[in-house]
Amino acid sequence: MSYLPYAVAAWLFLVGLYGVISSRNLVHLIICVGVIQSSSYVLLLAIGYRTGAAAPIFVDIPVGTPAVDPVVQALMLTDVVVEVTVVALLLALAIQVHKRHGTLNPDELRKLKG
Amino acid sequence: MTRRIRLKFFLVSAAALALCFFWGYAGLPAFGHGSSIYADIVNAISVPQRHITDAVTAVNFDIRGFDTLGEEFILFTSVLGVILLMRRTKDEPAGDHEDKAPGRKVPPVSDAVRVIALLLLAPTIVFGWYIVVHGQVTPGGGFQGGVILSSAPLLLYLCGSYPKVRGAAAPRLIEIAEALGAAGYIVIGGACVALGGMFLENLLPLGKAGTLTSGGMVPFINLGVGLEVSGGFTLILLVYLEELMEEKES
Amino acid sequence: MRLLPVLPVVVPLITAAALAVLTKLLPRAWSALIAIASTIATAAAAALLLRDSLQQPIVYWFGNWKPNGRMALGISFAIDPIGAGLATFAAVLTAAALVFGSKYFDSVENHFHALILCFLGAMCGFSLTGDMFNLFVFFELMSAAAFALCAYKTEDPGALQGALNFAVTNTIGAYFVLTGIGLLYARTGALNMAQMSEALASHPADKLVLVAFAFISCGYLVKAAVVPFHFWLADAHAVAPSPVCVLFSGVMVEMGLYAVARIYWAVFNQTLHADIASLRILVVSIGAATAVLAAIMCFSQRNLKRLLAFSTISHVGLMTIGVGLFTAGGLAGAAIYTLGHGLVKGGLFLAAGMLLHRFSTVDELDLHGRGRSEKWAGFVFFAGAIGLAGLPPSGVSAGDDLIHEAARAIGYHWVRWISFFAAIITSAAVLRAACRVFFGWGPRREEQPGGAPKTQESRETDRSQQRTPMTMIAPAVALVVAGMFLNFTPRLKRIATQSATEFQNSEAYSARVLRAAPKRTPTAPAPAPENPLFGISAFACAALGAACYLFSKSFRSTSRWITRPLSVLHGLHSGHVGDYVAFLTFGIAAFGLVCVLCLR
Amino acid sequence: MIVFQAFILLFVAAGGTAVVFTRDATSQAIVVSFYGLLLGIMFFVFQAPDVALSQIVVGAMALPLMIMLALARIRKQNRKRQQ
Repeated sequence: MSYLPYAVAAWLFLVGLYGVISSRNLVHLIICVGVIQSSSYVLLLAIGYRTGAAAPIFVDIPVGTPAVDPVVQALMLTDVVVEVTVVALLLALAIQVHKRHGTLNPDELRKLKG
Repeated sequence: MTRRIRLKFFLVSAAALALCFFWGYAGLPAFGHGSSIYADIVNAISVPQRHITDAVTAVNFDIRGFDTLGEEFILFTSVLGVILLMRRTKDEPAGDHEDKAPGRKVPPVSDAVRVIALLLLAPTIVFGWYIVVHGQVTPGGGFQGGVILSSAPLLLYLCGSYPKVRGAAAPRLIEIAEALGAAGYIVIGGACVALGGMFLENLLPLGKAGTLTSGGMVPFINLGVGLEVSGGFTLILLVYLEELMEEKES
Repeated sequence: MRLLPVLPVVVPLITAAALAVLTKLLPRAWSALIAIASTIATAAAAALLLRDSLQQPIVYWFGNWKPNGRMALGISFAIDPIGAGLATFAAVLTAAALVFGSKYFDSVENHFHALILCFLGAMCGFSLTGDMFNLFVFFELMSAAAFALCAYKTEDPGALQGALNFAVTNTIGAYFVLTGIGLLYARTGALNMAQMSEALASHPADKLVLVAFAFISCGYLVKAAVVPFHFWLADAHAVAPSPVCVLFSGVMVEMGLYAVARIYWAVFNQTLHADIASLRILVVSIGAATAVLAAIMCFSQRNLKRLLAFSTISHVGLMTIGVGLFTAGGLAGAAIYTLGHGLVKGGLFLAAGMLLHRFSTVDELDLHGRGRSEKWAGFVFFAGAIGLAGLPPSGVSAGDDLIHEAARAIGYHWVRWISFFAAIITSAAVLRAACRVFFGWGPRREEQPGGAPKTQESRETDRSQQRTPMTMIAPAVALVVAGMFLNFTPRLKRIATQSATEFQNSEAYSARVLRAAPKRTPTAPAPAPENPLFGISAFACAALGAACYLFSKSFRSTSRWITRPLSVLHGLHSGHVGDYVAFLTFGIAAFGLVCVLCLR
Repeated sequence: MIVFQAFILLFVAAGGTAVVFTRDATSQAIVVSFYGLLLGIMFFVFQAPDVALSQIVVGAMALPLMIMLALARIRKQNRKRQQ
């Protein structure tokens, strides 16, 4: 259990990369980029977790109680925003590529040969 | 290269990459036993020094507020990018809905969906603002509340037809709201300098921890961010909807 | 003083927000003027920062969260001359691009100006910040603006695919950077570069630190477009609007190199110092491979913008060699090379934009002999070719002198021949294109089967202007002339060498950021002697090569034997996003393995 | 608690693999929204409520919606192309 989260993070990264490499549809490729992003969530989460610690919300618990790492959670929040914005841009590009080329398959998009 | 060569080539380099991952992650402290002085300090000072009970919001909007400024402008830039990419260029017919499939009548919205959507509309907006405003007290904040608020026009779309959505959520107005939200963040930062502090320094009275007015300028930043995020996401969804929905309109 | 360090980032961003608000209310001319005014204000603020940081490097803590002895809590700007100089250069190039763009597009909206201003704000923040995660946030902001700007001409099918390749590869590179930052945070518990450096210095570098260094520098090298990661750049440049290409080639690509140098010297130097020799071999060999391969690809291109894009990759390879030498001379040489190359390449891209504006094509063979009426574009092309070869007064020659001196000092004598080869080939390619377009020399058809196929380039403006307006000629000529005579600026090399020495002093950097220690004036080594012979001979060979290629049929036929490898090379640049990501994975895995196995 | 954490981690890994291996884009949009929900639950279990809320709102609502709208758009363009 002590290294399972890191293994899951590495696995998600590699699976996402495989998805991007072997994709035949641009929308599928963009979602695989989202899976690669989720590997960074799992890694950051595992780095910030402390066993037996409470969430860093001191509304009902006194300030001194041991709590999880809030800095890592702030990084993950920025990460979520980055993911949504990048996927929104990539989807807009994919729609326009389909409008111009009529296909979403990277193998058929031979526009920029050479 | 052909697909097969690419997969073989990738599998070899992926194995090497997995080895790098193993080397990197093996050096990490065991799961749950990490230690960070940074985190302990932030957990210790977020309530006494800033009267903010949600330590994550304290980091996000005060201690590392400049990151969140960059993050908001990432969203602002990508909304501009989506609008720019999806704009109607010259060689496209303006209204391209006259070529919809002949004889296929678009089914009207069923009354059940319409009632539920209307019933849900008001609570969603109230809940969204609740999350935005309580950012520094309980989990949540400008970003999460903003996204919930951006789902309100969709409920309107569910229960009505598309022109109502365009009427209620005029893209032009939302674009101004979004830009004001983003600019607001910088204006607040500049105001801190005008008040004699560094950029984004929390100079306002901190109020009582756990109340809505606690945390000095953090509630104002939260409002700005909530305004921008709700405007931004509504614009993105409208841009996607707008192109799609000419058909349903007629 | 409490606001000046923030101005270069905040002024463009708030102007972009203002332009987005005034989208429909403002006539187009007004929004262009506002954007240019804001860019000039940013350039002035960055120049002021440069002047101040020359005396005493500035440290600025946001939110007044100063380090309380043990821990740096807030985000800091650690402004030193190289960072401030890069920000100033970015603002100057953006101003030139906006002046060129004002009449260039006919259907531009305020969104274009707002995006370019966000792009500028991100670049200024990227070059000034002293915080690891803040660097990543500005990297993402720069990328988001660049993706949209690259695909601005949505009616051109190539533009969208180029932008998609660009977006996917850079985004995956960014996730490697984030993984590296996660590893470093777990090990050091800090996000401030100076704090991390001191935490890492306490015990020797183990595998985690090496993998983190490999991931972060590879993520930024994807943006710097060095060999295994360079595929996206040619596609993105061939299709982006010309004013945007000026920014991509002139300064965005160099930001990736700046980030690698900043990260090594600010964070990893105190712990990786022992194995600097093997790191040097690794980075210099990557740079050399980039310079050589891209130069060959550059000579075999027909599309002018792709030709200039590959010449950018080649010159970035030379700058990577400069940075990879890990000495003050090398870094100073790379900095001056960035200025010289950015100015000359910016002028060349604007000239290509003029041709596109006038003849609605940038294909060398289509433009055969048609450029005679465009006197100014011809001047810019020839001056650019001279500048790329590195004739004595040009910035590129000053950079070359410093890099060769630094390389010779540590025994890398072969570096001189790599930059000689790259300078000749790229300059010959530009000369060949210029002679063919403006003088009509050389064959009308292309017999070389190995060459790149004809790529269709849609026009960026609808009405084909008979006369190129002055707002398009002036910035191009100004940039090229500035690049040509950069070496005349007083004490350029001495200032660069001194600020590079200071850049590389990690102990002083940590002391300055964490404990506000005053700057000790380091003794800068004597600047490198001038070596005009190198530049002149490079240009002479380039001119000879171009002339032979254009006139003697036998020269072209003798180069038949390289068509076999050349077509393989062109096959690799397939434009397929899956190939690019496969090469990206291979590059990062190889870099990581070499880092872990050879270092330590 | 540890057992639950281990389970949720394995579900996330399986979810990621499932998202990658569903080749058809429309069904993938559904799988990705479940995956977003799974990530949200994982954040909740690992004591990160702020991120859980934003992941649920984004990963389970905004992202799949954008993908579905993009796919509808592409289908519409396909129809227009066939006419």
